[in-house]
Amino acid sequence: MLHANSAVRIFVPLLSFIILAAIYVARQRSLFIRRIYGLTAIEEAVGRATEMGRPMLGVPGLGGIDIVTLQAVAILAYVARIGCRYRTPLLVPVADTTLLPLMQETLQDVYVSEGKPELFDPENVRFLSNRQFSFAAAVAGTILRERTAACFYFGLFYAEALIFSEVGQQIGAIQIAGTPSTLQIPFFIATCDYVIIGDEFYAASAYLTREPVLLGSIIGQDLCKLLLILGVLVGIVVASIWPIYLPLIKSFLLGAG
Amino acid sequence: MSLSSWIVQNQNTLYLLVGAFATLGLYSVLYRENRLYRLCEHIFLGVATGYAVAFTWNNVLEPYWFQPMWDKGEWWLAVLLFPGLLYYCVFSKTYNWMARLIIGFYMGIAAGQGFQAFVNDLWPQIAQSFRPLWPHAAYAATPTHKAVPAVTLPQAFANFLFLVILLCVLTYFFFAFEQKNRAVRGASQVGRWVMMLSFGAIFGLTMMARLALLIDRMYFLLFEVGALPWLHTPSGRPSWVIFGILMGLVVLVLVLAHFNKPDRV
Amino acid sequence: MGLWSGFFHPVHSKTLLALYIAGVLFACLVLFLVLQLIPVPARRHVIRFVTFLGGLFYALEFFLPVAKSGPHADQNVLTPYTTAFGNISQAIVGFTIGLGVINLFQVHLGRLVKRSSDAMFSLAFFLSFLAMFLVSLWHHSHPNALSRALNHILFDGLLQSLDATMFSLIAFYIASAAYRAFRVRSLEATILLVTALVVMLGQIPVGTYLTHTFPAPLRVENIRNWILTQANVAVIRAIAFGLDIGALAMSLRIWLGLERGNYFD
Amino acid sequence: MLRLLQSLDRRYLYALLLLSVTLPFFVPFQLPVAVTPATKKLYDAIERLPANSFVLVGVDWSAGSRGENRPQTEMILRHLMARHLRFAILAFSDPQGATLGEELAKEIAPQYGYVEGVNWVNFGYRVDMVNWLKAFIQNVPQQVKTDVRGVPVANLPVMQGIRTARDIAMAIDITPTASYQYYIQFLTQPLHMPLGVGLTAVMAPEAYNYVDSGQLVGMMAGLTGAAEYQALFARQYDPRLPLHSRVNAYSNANSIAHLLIITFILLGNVAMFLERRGRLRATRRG
Repeated sequence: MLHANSAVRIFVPLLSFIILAAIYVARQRSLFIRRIYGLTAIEEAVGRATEMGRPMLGVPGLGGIDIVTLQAVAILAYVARIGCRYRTPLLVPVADTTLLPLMQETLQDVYVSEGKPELFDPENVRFLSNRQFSFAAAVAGTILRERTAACFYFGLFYAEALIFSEVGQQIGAIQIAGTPSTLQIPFFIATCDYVIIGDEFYAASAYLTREPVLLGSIIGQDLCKLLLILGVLVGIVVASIWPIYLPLIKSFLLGAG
Repeated sequence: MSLSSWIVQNQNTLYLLVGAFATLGLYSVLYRENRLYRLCEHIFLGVATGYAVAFTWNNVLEPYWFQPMWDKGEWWLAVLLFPGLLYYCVFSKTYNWMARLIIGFYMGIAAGQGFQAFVNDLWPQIAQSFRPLWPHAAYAATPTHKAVPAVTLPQAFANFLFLVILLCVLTYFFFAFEQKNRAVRGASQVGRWVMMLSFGAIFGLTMMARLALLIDRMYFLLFEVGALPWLHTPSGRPSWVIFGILMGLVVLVLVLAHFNKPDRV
Repeated sequence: MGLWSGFFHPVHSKTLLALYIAGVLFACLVLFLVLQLIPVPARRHVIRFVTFLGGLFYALEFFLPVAKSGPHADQNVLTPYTTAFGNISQAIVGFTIGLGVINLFQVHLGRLVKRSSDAMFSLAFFLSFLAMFLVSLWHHSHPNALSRALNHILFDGLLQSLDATMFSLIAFYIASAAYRAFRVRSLEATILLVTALVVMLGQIPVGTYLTHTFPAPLRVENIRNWILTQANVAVIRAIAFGLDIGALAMSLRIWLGLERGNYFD
Repeated sequence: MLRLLQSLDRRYLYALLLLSVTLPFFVPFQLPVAVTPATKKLYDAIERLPANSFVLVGVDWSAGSRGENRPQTEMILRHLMARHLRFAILAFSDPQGATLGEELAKEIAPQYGYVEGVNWVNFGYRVDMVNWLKAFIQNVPQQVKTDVRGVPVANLPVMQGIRTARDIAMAIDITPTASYQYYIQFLTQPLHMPLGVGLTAVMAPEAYNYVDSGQLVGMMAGLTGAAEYQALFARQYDPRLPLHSRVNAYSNANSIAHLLIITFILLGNVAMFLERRGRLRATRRG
């Protein structure tokens, strides 16, 4: 679909309104969200690295500045914050040149806000390569040479995911991964200690920081999902009872703008 | 014979030797991190970066920027250098905030494109979920003149299963409440099980694609490199010499691994 | 880049062109210094505004109504500019390749200067970088027999081989990951294991041969297809629903400047 | 023994895997093959084509999926040549496709006495698939203009009687991507032309829907599909082919490697069970 049709013009603003309204409500009073298992393990992983006196590794995936990678940056910033408290450095290899300044800025902010700007070493954030497999080769090399004790993989991953997560597993690092690339989740499950699945990834920064805006957003997303389920059920009822109207609904949803 | 004509004449041999070196060098990491792997890794970084820079110039900056600006005289394109160089402000303490201007602009672009991506990904999936739960005959005449195919009993049953799986998995992904209710907890648990079913399937599915890559690499070594004239391989047959070298390396690695225990830190 | 040609006219004399470009660059410098005059507290709002502007173009282009017929069918006022906008933003991003190169050079020059134990590898990095970079540029602008041969050796022989080898390395890792992880430890792990095995058997001739006398629904390739086309689709769709909504929410927060936490405060 | 299996150095697994993918190249053997219906349908569709028909072969793969797609392409080309059908190679997804298809065709052509330009032609790599196909339907020689060698296709003997795409008897697309769906939408469905595909194992499940609905006349799925196709082909045309063919070597290597990994997974589990039981007994005695 190149342009919005009427269904899009009705439903996207409606969904957006729900999310924004939930954010507004969340600013007034505190809201609850459930436990996300992989994320509770971050502190444990940082603790392990600190005990062993080894650095940690955080890979923000292959994406550039996009929605998924920004979320990944937020999660890695949290990891760096915990690491900063324990004086355990986080190595961040990036695969996109525009992400390099963003990542450096973010980590510097973290160290400044924790009151330890002197601990921040810009060389910990490194551009390696924007080519998928040379990036993978270099990350694998980094893991093996630095013997990173904890590895965090958050962001967009493709086939290369298995290369570094398996290498990390082989040297016995504690590993936590989360990605919206559903096809890579099986490989993370086979190699990592904790994996967060699907949109737990988007819920992560809300869960970690407890920012009202982010919590509200999560509640809004839940309401949107309820609405989606309702829509699917309505469609199923129509398809079952009045099948001749099914093409009408489909063309309303999918017709050209 | 000059060097350049020698290179041109022997380019295929050089191509094969370089390829064989790259293959064995990277595979050496299967034993452990070592100097050969590190060399290959750095060469890989070097050629990949060199290629990326040349590619950016050849395919992006030259055709979209330099050529129109310098050859066609479109001088106003010089202004693009400004936002491009703003990124480099990140290296300065005073001007550092200006890098955020351009980074913010691109974040905005990503967010703006998000609407179209959202609709194009989600809408068809919603429409395809409208599946009848009981059988019916085919209809030719509908308000939009599109025929509706018949639905058989097994299809209807499959559709029912589809709905159940969809709802169970979605239940797992609700965050707003503790999953205390038994029905909710049960649905969410089933949701996790079917997710594992799906993930196992994806794992198995990917196996063939990855093995095919390995087989193809072996074909490269045994047949293409094996066809080098001084190996005296009969044409169309794999090279025993290369096979011998490979197996020799394998035995060497196994013996070394037995005595060195490379996994111990 | 037809975006501005309506307002400006190309200049064809090279001297004049150089002057014009210098003028543009000077104007950019002035703009840069003016931007620096923005008081610190206001900068955040400027960045937010720029972010909003970046998103506005694509959002409006998607949502504004389009002509139903005529020469501009399926277009609205902004559609004709998408190509130019895309090219411009690609060119701007093109300038950032230098950021990566500077970063790589900092690291490897540092190692060379310090003559650390890894200096040799940094040297290999620089040599391969230069070789690939120069050959690519040369081959693009003035191709001849030698440049073609060198490109063949470096690009097809080295870079492609390194790529293919690293990719095929996954075959080894997928095997060891499967061996280690697929154990009957819990119900979830068992489901993962069993479906992976069924799918693997269903995609090799021996597997299909084992069950080819069974009734159709029990043949291993049909079970594999059922898992992959029925259960798998439902699971992936349910996950996609949540992911898409999550991405929409994130887009909204960034676009409207609501995002909180690191970097955004 | 138990201890060994439980904590087996992964390098032994790697070594066995390497052995299992190289040995089949040296030691030809034949594993039993059961032909699945989808492959049989594709084979029969080509068998049904009238003599001297013209077939379009989309070679939309590159080095990344060569291991799976090349054997499939090889079998299709062999079958077309054995039946003395004319064919054209065409690539959309990747410029490499046209080159790889050409190399392959030239490798097998002598065995069947095929001559480029007379029996087959390479249309080369084309961009903008959708719009290209729209113009291609109307006038084939005018849209193609020249083949990869730069020879105008209108004068080639192989193109005799081919004016519009309606004169093409069948299309086949071999691809690791969704390019075959564009063939369905913009070429074969509008013209009611049969379309067969060779797909990587990853892409195959999705395509079964199209086989069911008849939009695809048949398909080969991954290496296994190629091996099944070869079994069918050998039965009819060349019984001696399979043993030494590359398709067979690839497929054998794939099967053995799969079986090796399956065996290892099972052994790992057996060892875990036995060890668990042993541990239980030990605690009871204690």
